[in-house]
Amino acid sequence: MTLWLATGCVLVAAGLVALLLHPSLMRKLLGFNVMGGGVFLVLLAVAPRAAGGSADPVAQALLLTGIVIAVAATALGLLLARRYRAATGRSELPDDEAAGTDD
Amino acid sequence: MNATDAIVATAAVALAAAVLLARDLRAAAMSFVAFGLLLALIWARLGAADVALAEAAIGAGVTGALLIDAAAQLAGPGRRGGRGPTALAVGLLGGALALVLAHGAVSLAPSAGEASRLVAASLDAAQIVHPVTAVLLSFRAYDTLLEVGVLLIAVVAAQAAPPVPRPPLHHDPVLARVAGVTVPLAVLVAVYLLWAGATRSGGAFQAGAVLAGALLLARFAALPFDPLATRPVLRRAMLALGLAVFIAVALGAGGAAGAVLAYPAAWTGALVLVIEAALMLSIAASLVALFGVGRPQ
Amino acid sequence: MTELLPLAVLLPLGLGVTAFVVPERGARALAAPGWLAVTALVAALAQRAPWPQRYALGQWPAPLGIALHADALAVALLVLACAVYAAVLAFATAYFARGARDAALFWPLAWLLWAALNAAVLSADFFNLYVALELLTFAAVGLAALSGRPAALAAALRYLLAALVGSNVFLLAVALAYGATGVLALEALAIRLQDAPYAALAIALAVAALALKTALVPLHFWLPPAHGGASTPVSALLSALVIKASFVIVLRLWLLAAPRLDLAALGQALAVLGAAAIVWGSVQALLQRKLKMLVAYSTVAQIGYLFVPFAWLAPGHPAAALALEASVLQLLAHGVAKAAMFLAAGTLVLAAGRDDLGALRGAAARAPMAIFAFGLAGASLIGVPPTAGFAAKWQLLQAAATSGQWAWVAVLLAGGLLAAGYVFRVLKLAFLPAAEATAVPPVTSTLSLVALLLALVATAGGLFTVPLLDALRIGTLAWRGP
Amino acid sequence: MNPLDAITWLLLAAAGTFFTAGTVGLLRLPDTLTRIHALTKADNLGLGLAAAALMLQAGSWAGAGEIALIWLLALLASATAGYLIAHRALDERD
Repeated sequence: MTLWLATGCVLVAAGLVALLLHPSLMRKLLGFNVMGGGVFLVLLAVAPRAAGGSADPVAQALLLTGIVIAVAATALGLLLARRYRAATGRSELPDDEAAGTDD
Repeated sequence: MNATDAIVATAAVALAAAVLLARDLRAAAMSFVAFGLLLALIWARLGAADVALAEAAIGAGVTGALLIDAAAQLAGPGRRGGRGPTALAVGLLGGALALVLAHGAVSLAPSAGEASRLVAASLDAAQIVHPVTAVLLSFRAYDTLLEVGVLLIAVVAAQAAPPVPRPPLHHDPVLARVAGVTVPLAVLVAVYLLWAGATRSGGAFQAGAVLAGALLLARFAALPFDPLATRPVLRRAMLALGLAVFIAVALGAGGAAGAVLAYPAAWTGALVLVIEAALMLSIAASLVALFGVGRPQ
Repeated sequence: MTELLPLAVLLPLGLGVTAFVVPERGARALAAPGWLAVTALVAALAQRAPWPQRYALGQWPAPLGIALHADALAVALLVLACAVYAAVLAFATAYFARGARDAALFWPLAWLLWAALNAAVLSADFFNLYVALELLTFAAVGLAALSGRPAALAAALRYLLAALVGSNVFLLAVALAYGATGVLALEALAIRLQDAPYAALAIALAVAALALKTALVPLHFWLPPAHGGASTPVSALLSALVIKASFVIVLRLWLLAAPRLDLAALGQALAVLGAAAIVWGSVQALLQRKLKMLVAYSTVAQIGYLFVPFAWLAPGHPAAALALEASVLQLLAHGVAKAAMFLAAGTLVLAAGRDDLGALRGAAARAPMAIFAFGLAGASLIGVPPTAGFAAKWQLLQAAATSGQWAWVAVLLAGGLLAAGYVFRVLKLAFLPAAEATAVPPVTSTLSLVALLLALVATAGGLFTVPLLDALRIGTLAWRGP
Repeated sequence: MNPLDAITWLLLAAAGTFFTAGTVGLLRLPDTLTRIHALTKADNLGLGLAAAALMLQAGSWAGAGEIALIWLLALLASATAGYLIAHRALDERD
């Protein structure tokens, strides 16, 4: 389990850094998904072990819910990003937050 | 820890690096599909068969397809990486977080696992054989209900902007022939996954993702099979069906059983199947809607 | 009849589904009866003292199942939502053109957002809180993107990405807590977390994620464009309610899940950030050139008042009860006042034809009711007696005095002065004569009237502080821990 | 090691060789069309060998049949994908 925990933590950190630092919208969403995978891995690795080698059913149910929410978030983010790109030609958000409010 | 686990874990980290550092977006998206499949393998190794199925169908499959589809449109000149000092600070912060987390998580005393012990002890009372299905649709059905709400909101929210025009899809005879075989097969697999969910791994979400794949393939191949090509009101009704049925059962059956989201014992199996079938249809319709693929011309 | 608890979530959820399926005409007609139904339900629930009331969904007792938990804090937010929705739904009926695309999306998203708010404040399960927060985030992002204009899309994307960071961090906290204790129900967690190493890490991660979703300085960067750039009814919902729900979850974790942990350092940090938010947000509000951005930065500042009480929110602290009351009063006062202010500001923008402070000249003559509403709401934000805002700030001053920490008093006074600065800046412009003859079509008086009624509620609210606190019996909310 | 296991190992090793060759081809070959060769031919053969190895270990005829079915579907998918990519590549070349 230690191995999976360590792997999960590395994925969380790597995904988080990409999500925060990358200017490109799509790369931010990729970072979100990698980070999410890491969180899921941590969750399953720390969850209690059920008898018979199968994983804890509660943790499995949580992960299933998390996976569906992640795909919904990714799809929504990509659609908004594509529409933003189509409208402005940009695939990154402007640096200046105030610039975001100019019509 | 054994050697196979170590190889899989290393590969997962390497693929994550490929996803995050790939030079072009399409390569990053393709790497993500591989990353998702590797995660599915990890879930299988950890004994989480349901999660492995969902990850393969939804995490790698649907998310991967969405990413590859968007990569072409979102590629841009774009700067790479962050701005010097910020990048360094965030990078250090990320590394520190990983260390603290890993240390914290490793030093967790293994818990008694009270919730999962209760699940095992209550399966008979819940009248559901498969523990994961019992958690999803009985013990923690409320989570699932709200999660279906999340999916519906994503579909509604996605309509907030005018659709992006896409290049028209061309009719392709080879694709149409292959799709003619695989689409019915995929529908069959979806129904099987739904049915299997009652007793073993599978369920509405995995089935819905497979069904969505079938619908999209049918649309790409311009097959005459497109249940979503109907009047807007009916299309919206199909998107909302899962949540509507879930709420109706939560209140209706709950009224009979004495509590919201409880099932009358004799009806549990049938009601769970009704909810799951409605969920499968709405999940498939939602995923197709989130793809934003129009009808071929 | 504790069935009222789940119904408070399922009813607006069902209304959202209905409003999504039927055409816009039907959804619009649903607004009044839908609001009445939800409000009747909340009113019935609010009568059901003694709190807290619990409900085990599916008859599975926690920690196997998920429990809903209605205490004074939750009921306060449920009631606030009813009040704000009354104004926002009425405003929206006049604001959105019939059959317009943004209107067709506003109705379902508004109901779904209401369901999400109620779900978030009623949940007593760590993972279920995560799902409820996602519901809230998605609805809020959809509403922020409603107009479909590039600026709104950019703001919605920035909001979504920030919220997703928060979601993942929150889920990480859930994972650590579940691994340490094997349960997810908050009260069961509270018992087991005290022996768990790194329990404080799980709580701290969750609080950090929620601080991001509540836009506490320095994690506020996403808020001004999202709140300032949205359609006016949406701005009101986002600023008055959405950030309050994530704040209520902070309090919920603090009081229900972590009463036995020593979180004094974390509490101090939140309070200091709160003080920073008051100063930074107010100064930024003074520097804005657009009215709705000014109001959005004022929200950044007012969020600070929610967090300052954490300086004293520790078990056994003499000022703890006062601090809790201050937080809850501020929650209610800012909710009503900020909704009124955004509705007034949106009306003023419509009347001026563009969102620019310079265009406000002459507004007092053009839209006197809206300016009056803006002024009244502003008085509550500044903390002028007898407004609800005054009651909240007075409670906060008392907490500071009780603990003998006078530095906080200076921050509170500075915050009041700065708020007076940005409110009077707007009023001064409005009373100047109009620079040029504007050819903007007159705005329907319904909009101003709704804003004014809500502003009057904010103003009069302070007069009912004592009965309100009695009704809420916040003192009994305090710790059941050692 | 019994003979069945030995054959399984042999098949897996062969599968690994073909996958490696296919991947090297994908990375090294000059254009889309030749890369598709590497993928569809070498990888399909590799997958077939791996499937055969697993079928030996399946323990039941039904299990072996399922693996065979999966291999057939993968073949169909990769052949179609190869065709579509080639088509697109030719379109772009024009």
